[in-house]
Amino acid sequence: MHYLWLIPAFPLAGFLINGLLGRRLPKSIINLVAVGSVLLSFLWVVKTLQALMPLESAHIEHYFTWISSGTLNIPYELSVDRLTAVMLLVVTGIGSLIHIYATGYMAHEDGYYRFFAYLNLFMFFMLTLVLANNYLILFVGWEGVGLCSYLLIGFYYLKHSASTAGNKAFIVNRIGDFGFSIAIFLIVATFGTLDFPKVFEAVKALPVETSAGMLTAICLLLMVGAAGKSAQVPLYVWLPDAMEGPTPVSALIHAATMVTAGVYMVARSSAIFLKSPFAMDTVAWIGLVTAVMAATIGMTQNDIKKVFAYSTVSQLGYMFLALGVGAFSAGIFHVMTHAFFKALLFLGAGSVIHALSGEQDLRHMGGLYKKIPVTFITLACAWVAIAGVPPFSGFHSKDEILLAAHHHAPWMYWVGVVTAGMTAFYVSRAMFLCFFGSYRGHHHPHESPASMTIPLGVLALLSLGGGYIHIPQFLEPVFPLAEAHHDQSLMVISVAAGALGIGLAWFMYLARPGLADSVANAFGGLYKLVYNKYFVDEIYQSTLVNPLVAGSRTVLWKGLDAGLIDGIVNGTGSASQWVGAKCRRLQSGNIRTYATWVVVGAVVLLVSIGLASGGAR
Amino acid sequence: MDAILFLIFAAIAVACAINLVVQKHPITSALSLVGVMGALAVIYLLLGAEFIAAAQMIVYAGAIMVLFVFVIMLLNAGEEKKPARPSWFAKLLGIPLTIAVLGLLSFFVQHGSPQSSVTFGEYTGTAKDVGRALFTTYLLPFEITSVLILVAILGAVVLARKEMD
Amino acid sequence: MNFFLITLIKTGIIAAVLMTTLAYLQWVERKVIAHIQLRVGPYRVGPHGLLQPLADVIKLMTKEDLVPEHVNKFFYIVAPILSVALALTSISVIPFGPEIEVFGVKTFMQLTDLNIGVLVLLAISSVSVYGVALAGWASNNKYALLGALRASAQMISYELPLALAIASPLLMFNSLSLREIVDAQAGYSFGFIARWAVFQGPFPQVISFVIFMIAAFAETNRIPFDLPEAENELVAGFHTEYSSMKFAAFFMAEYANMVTICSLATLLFLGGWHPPFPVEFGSGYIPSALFALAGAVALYHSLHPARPKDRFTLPVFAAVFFAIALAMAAPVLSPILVPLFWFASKVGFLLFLFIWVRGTLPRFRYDQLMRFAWAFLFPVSIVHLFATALAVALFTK
Amino acid sequence: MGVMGAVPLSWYLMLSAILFSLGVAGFLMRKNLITIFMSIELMLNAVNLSFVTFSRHYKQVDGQIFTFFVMVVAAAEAAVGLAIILTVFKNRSTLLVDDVDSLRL
Repeated sequence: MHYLWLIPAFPLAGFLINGLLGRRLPKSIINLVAVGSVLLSFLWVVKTLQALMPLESAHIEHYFTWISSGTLNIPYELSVDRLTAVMLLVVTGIGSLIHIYATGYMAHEDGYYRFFAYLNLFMFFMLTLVLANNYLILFVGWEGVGLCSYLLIGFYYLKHSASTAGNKAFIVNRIGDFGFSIAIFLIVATFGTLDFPKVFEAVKALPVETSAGMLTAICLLLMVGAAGKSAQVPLYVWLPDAMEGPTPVSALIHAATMVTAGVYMVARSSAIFLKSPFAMDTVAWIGLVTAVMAATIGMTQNDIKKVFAYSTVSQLGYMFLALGVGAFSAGIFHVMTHAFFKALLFLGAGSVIHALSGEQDLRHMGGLYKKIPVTFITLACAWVAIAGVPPFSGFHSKDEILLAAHHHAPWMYWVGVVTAGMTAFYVSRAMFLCFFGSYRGHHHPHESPASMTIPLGVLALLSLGGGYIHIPQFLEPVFPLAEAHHDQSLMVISVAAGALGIGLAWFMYLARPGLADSVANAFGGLYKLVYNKYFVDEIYQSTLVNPLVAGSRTVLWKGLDAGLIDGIVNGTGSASQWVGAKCRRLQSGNIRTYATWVVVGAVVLLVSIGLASGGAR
Repeated sequence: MDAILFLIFAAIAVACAINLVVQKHPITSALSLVGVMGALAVIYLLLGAEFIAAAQMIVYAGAIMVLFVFVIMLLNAGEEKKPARPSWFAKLLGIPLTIAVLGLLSFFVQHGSPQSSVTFGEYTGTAKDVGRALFTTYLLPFEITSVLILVAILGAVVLARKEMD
Repeated sequence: MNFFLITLIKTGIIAAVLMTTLAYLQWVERKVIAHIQLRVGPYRVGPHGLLQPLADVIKLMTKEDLVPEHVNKFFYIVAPILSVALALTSISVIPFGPEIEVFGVKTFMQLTDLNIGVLVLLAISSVSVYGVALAGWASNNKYALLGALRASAQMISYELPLALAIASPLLMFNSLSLREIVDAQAGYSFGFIARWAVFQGPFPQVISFVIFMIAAFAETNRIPFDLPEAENELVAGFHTEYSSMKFAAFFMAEYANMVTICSLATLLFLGGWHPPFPVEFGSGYIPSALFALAGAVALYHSLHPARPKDRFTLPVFAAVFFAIALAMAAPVLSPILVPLFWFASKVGFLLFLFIWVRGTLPRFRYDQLMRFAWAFLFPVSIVHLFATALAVALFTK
Repeated sequence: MGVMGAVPLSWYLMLSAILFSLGVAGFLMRKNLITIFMSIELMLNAVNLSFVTFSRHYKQVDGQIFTFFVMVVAAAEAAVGLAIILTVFKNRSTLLVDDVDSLRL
């Protein structure tokens, strides 16, 4: 027993304290509770992992039987294996950093305690999700983080755009969760259990040819869920809008942790996926498409957070590509490094926005590197990391993925390389527009407080050196390592792509300012298309949302509800009225009449008894 | 001897009961009911239920019926008058229903009753037996009845209070 | 048939004795009250008015028995009969002495020994309300009705403390048969303290005895609880409209009830016919000694020159007393008479108490009476009952 | 005492039946609230009689216990019922059930 349950318990306690009493507590206490709880769980994670190392096989703790119905028996179990360990460290570590950052960032917001209560609640659910030892508990965490993301996106619930963005995120996630839940049902139906070890054992035992169909179905449905949660085509639309939330939220939930839940889930289910090549290909395809699409969009956006949001989407696409080509460990590796530099990017962006007191548009920035040097330096680390400049973290993980892709199918590698170039381009673009050139804004920038810059520093170090925490070896007991033939040429090519992207950005936005616009004009139609995100939202609106709304209005509301259900209700009412009108004749109000009725009843009873007992012997 | 006693007191009981029904004046009915109860008490004695016999006298004749007599005196209820809207239904079915009940019951008694007979003094359910049964087997019902009584007292008090003002 | 014969004889004896007692009880009452009020009381009819009861009986019998116009005839006549009948019935279960042997026939000094005697007494006393209530109602007279309502309400109210007070000794002796109860009080603790209920451990029944006596006063509608007959507010209460024998019936009923209730008290609390101290200390000689003393006193007074009238009567009394003393001492009769004496003396003392109280205490107000019953006597008796039950449960094997 | 010594059980039951029917008769034919109430009590008594009879037949005390409970309930019932009757009389100054019919439509 290592009291795994304490890990999620700490944030839960924090949530309860802040949520229930926060209104009355002073900010210092709220900070203490919020940050302290997450730090505690981080420390507990570290301690537990030290105690458990080397974690060759999963360590499972059984607490109680949650559901026991017939043959289906769902225990409340938490488990830790190396995969979980990585996720735990990432979630709690980055989580605590971002909490610290948030204390500075949110300092002047109202609803302070509410914010941290939600944040702690999110941590609780995320940790439950990661620690779960069966699909149901994982699903609980899954839904929980969805809820928190909804709450936090809509944190500024007075802003209409914020609340609609929250709803959008929630509804789109519903679609994914729908698929996920059906997948769970199918798993129960096929394997009669939801515990990971049992399920995976059973899968290994299954003969491929007979059960391929069912397994593929399960995998695809799981992938639907993952696509919803991890913002993959076609369900990625909610993530960019989710940037309405406070920046720490974007960093924690929509960059570092929650959106990787899908990746984690698929990796966790690798045993099943490996049985279904078709599903694997689908995953890879989805990942690739998402990566390219989001990258292209990212190149044209002007809102700094939007840029990073699309970059997140495309990076997630990368991860799914990795999963799809069977390099699960590489995918998780990228999850970690991406968590580092993307969190850093967002926090940095947050710091910039903070410095410009709310300005998010790149066109109103520039030349900030001397005004807010710390932010600049830290962001620069993230930049090089994501652009895949060796030897920084992004380079390693991306390289792993691309290698695996090439080994799977060379053309995927090439697409990946192009995407890498685009990635480098848009990040550099954002950096140049933001920090170099002349200041185009009208606020008076000021450096952020230490509570914000210190986490930036830590994350900067991580994103620089994170690549040397070589996850694939570490994950070997979980995912058998694909034979790694390090092809120098491939590596060089990808690096070159990255360099090219940076260079292009430099040329377009620093060397020849104004060139960008002319390019945009040159490819007017294409630019419009990309700038408007391929009109995906509009297409969804017209093809899905409007028909649905109209249908509900006419058929469900007017037809079913008003017509049928109300009809039944009113019908019951009037029918009983009619019956009553007939029966009230009996209600003569005369006691002796009632008495007579009583005696009549008694006589009838006696007679029937007499008949029943057949004249009583 | 038993038979004679039984017949005497059964006759008294029936006579009093008939008197109860036919007499027009409530207090007469009340006292004939007391008579029924007295006769029944003696019959209980014949059946060897001495405690119940005493309880019959104390509770029924001594308490409940006194209450009735009080109320009758208090309301100074006189002879029955003709009601404004008599229940034709009851008038119509009263006698036939009564006869039906009597017939059915006697039918059951004739065919259904066990063929045993009672001789005085060969068995007595003494107060000890009753008490033992009451406080062991039937303890819970006993306690519940005590609660019932309490509630009844409250109800009576409330109603009477309302009646006062 | 033997059984019937004996019962018949017993009934005859008891009836005769009881009637005389009732008649003379009234004479005693008048005498005692008179002496309390420093009067002489009845003195004319016979020596010391000894024949007064006889005269009264004759008067009541010969008086015109009028039935008012407006009364409900049937109940008007039934009521007194009912009350006196019930009052006399209750005597039948009361034992006066131990088992005796007369002419080789062993029998109890008691009409019937029911093993639910106490319950029967309670039942009768609870039914005897009807006599009063009916009388009042049938008289069709507002004073009578009010008196009747008061009387019955009061009797019902005081029945609870009475019953609860009775329950305590029953708990101690765990029996309902009066005879067994008395037997349970035989003997002496430490050799000299009589094991009467009022003295007997584990829980001497003094309190319940007091409660019982108070309730008894109320039950019999005696002063200080005689509101039904509060002449200054309702003339004569429920028997306002009655005269001659019917009136006498109510009177007899009242006295009979007094006797019954006093004997009940004696049996339950004062050890029935058991002497207050053991025979070893010569309790057997007390009766004859007393009567001898009485005779001596009578003789002495007869020699007193200032009382010429008594010169003949008192010696007669003396002779009677001496005769009784001899009878008490006689070995044949003493086993019968001595217990009887003790029983009679205890009952007599209680009756004297009744009369005494009547001579001295004022009357309650009606609401006080009721509040006393419900708000004080009832709770006290319940608590006492619990205490007794606890003591019995703890100290008796 | 000889032939007449034993009384057949059915006699007691018959008596109970007769009393019950008389109660029913009063229940149906009398118009005075109090009398009707008393008829109900009569029926209760009849039932008690059969209870006691059967307890005698099975030589078990349970039937008497039931009778006891019936008495208790009857006492409670009488207390409340009579209070109700008093209130009814206060409000309508009549005891005739047929005239207490304001629930009539």
